Amino acid sequence: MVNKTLATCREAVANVFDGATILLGGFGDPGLPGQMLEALREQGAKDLTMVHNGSGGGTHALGGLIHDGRVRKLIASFPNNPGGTSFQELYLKGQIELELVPQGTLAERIRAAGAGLGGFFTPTAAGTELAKGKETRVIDGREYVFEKPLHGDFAFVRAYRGDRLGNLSYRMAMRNFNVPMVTAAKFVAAEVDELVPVGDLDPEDVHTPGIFVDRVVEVVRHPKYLEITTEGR
Amino acid sequence: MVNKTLATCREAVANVFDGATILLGGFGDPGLPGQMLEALREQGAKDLTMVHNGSGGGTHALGGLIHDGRVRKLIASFPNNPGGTSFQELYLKGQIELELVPQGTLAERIRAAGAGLGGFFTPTAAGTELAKGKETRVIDGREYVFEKPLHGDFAFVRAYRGDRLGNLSYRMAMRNFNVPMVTAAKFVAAEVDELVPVGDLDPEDVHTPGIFVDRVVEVVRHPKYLEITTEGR
Amino acid sequence: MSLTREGIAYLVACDLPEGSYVNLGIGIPTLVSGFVPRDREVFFHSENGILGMGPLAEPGHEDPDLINAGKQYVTLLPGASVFDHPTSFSMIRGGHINYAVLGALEVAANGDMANWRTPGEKVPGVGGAMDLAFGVQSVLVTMTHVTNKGKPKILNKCSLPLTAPRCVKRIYTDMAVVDVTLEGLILREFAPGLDPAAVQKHTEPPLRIAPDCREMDIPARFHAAQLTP
Amino acid sequence: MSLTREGIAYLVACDLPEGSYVNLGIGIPTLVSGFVPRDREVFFHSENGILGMGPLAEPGHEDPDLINAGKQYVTLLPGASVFDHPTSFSMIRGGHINYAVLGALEVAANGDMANWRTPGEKVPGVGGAMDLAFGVQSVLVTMTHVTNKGKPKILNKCSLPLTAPRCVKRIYTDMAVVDVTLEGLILREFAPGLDPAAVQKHTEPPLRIAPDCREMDIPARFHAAQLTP
Repeated sequence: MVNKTLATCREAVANVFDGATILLGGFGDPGLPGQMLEALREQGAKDLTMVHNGSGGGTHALGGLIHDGRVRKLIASFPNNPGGTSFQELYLKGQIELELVPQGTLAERIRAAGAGLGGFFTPTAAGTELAKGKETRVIDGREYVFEKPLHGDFAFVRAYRGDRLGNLSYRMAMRNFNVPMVTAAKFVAAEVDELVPVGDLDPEDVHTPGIFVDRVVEVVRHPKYLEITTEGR
Repeated sequence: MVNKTLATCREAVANVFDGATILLGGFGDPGLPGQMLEALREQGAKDLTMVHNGSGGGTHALGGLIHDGRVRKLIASFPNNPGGTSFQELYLKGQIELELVPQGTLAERIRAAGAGLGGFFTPTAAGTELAKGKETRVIDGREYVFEKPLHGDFAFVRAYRGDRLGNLSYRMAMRNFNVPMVTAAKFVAAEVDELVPVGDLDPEDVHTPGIFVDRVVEVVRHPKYLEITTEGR
Repeated sequence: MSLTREGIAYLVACDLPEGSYVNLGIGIPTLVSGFVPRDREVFFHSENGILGMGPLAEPGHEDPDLINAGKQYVTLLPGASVFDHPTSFSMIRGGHINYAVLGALEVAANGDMANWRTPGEKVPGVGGAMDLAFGVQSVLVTMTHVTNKGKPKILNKCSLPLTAPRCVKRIYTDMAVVDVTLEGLILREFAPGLDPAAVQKHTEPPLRIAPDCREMDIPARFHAAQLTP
Repeated sequence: MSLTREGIAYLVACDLPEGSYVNLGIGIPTLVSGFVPRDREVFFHSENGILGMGPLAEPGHEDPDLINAGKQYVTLLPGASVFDHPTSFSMIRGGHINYAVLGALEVAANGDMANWRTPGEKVPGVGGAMDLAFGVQSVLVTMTHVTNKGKPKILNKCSLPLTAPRCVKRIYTDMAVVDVTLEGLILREFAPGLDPAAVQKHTEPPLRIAPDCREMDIPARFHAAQLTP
């Protein structure tokens, strides 16, 4: 019998290696795998490249990983979010690298990785500072920038419900980057509020089919692990 | 009050013009807007370019349009489906044009159009007959083919439920090409089994948000309008 | 005379047609939704996957899984939908959203806009600003007409890094409503008590006066004694 | 001796590991799902947006909205999910599907496969064949070992237009199981009553004999008296 469940987030992050690229789900609190992050912080892997919309909050969750000096590089669209003090301090000291990507391009690059595409042309950023050094092309009279897929070694996300086959469903605004991220990494683990028996999720309500997910952990939400809500856009 | 509903498919297809490109939803019967097609057949526009996975069945629905000589060109992945006699007869006489596109590439080109992308690189078909004359590029050691977005002037689809804001939900295997097609055309109309009051569709169960849809028509399913089930892959 | 921040938002809200799909940026734009007439259906989009967003959640009634792109707890209106980031940015980049209402630091006469890098800001961040500016059908800018040092923000050429070239359709400020056209800037409305010359004084590029240019028709509660920095 | 079509499907089914995600083409491949041991969880994918597909629907119990890529009415197993074409082909192209079991007209020694254009076929059609051949982790081919004129289908070089170059991992025929490797074709199993020399006789490229090459262990009900054309 296939069983993708694990008892603890510690087990889910056990194989993260130094230098790994991690796709970190969530936009603000919804979808952010706070307990995976705390487990990762204990686990100890370093020189990480983290892919996330912002830079996390304070000194917990992603902010904590950065604060501990475990992150070599952040790939993000909005690392200057108000709560992101850990990143911002290290960045100003030149101790962490930043790849700044427009939010829609970031989502699309991750999707392209999961979809097996070699890259795409987007109009976003053409002619701006963020397109510097990038290939551009005029297609049907409009200028586009070439963007490559963004793969992860690992993806960690949070969903609302999950089953032992890895099927996930999300509540409200939890889908955000999680839906593409789980398609784009070699190893994918999700923390969920509720583990349900196979068959409880209606086939039409599965937002992430189990094929994309390697491990599922049921966790109890704890406010401590959540990003602060003032993170900003 | 916004009201995207129409009483008849006839009204929904009224503005189709000669030479228009039409994205036609459905894969086999599920999602195929059979009554829109019959209304289009009565409406009379000609020199149409139809985008659909197959070539339809017999002499009704898409097969009927083709049979009537109204279709100048078909963009499809599997026009040789067993029931597609109307297309096949005209094709062998050189009276209809065919652009053959691998099924995944067809879906992705339509999605790219809806997502505002200028094109993408796919590995599919690289080094085969279907990549002849196309730009190719080696990316990270693998060969890819450049594909451009595929826009429609019109998209016609079928969904299960819809509301006056254009929100749609699909049953089972109805989503297929419909989800990307409604994003990729200037005018989009859906026939639905059931028109429901706004608020009846759970926000998490809306598979096509209303922003993508211009018109919704409630129709009674009639087997006559359905493609035959032996159409083949 | 000039307008309050609410006054600028009110002007925008009056212009949003029924049935339009609108993304609101942070700052003045977030105020817009509060001024849409109750009998007019306008659909608000949030980058993080919401269409049909309602007002902010009442304290004590927040749904922890439901925030907007500004990380505020929000509500959904009947007919709303939720979706993932690729879908959300398809709506933006694919030109499905009718209006993006965005704050700006500078707008040029040709519609160039700068709003993502503040002068002196050492940690950059772009969020969805560029996707919106490049993708949405019409970009409406809301801002104070001049900087807090009294310098014009509507310029011949932007000095800050661009968010997108030639993207702005209309500018709403505390002094004026200005259209960006292929023939240059066109003054459509000026704040109560001002006149076109007064607006021009605070605007670097030349303004053409629309044939139907007029004083704003705006309730007195939105009037401000002086420029709101 | 050789195998029935069911016998070929049986061999494939025995090789599919628990937890694998599998797309079945038309023809012999559709028979595979019926032979997966009941206690082994294997997930069947259909291009038109199904994962976790069950058996064909019983007559009278068809759901008109639920067909497979071959346009047959199917059922869903517990844990199934439905989705759109872009997602479905992301599973394929993105390498998430572990196995595609496909019929073929020709396979070359280097793994080139031809299965989309039949000789003499005047109306072309490709469907999802290329996406599967290019995208899925392992392509398993099922076919009769020779054409109905007795000519080999495993060739030095394909004569028909390719579906994809160098994509085939393993070939299951009514005579043999052959692996495609960087070192060439390796014979792993031969049908009951045959020997490696007999298989080689019907195979154009040279076969290397696997050290553990053996006669197939397959129930007698799958034996056929002669080659099934």
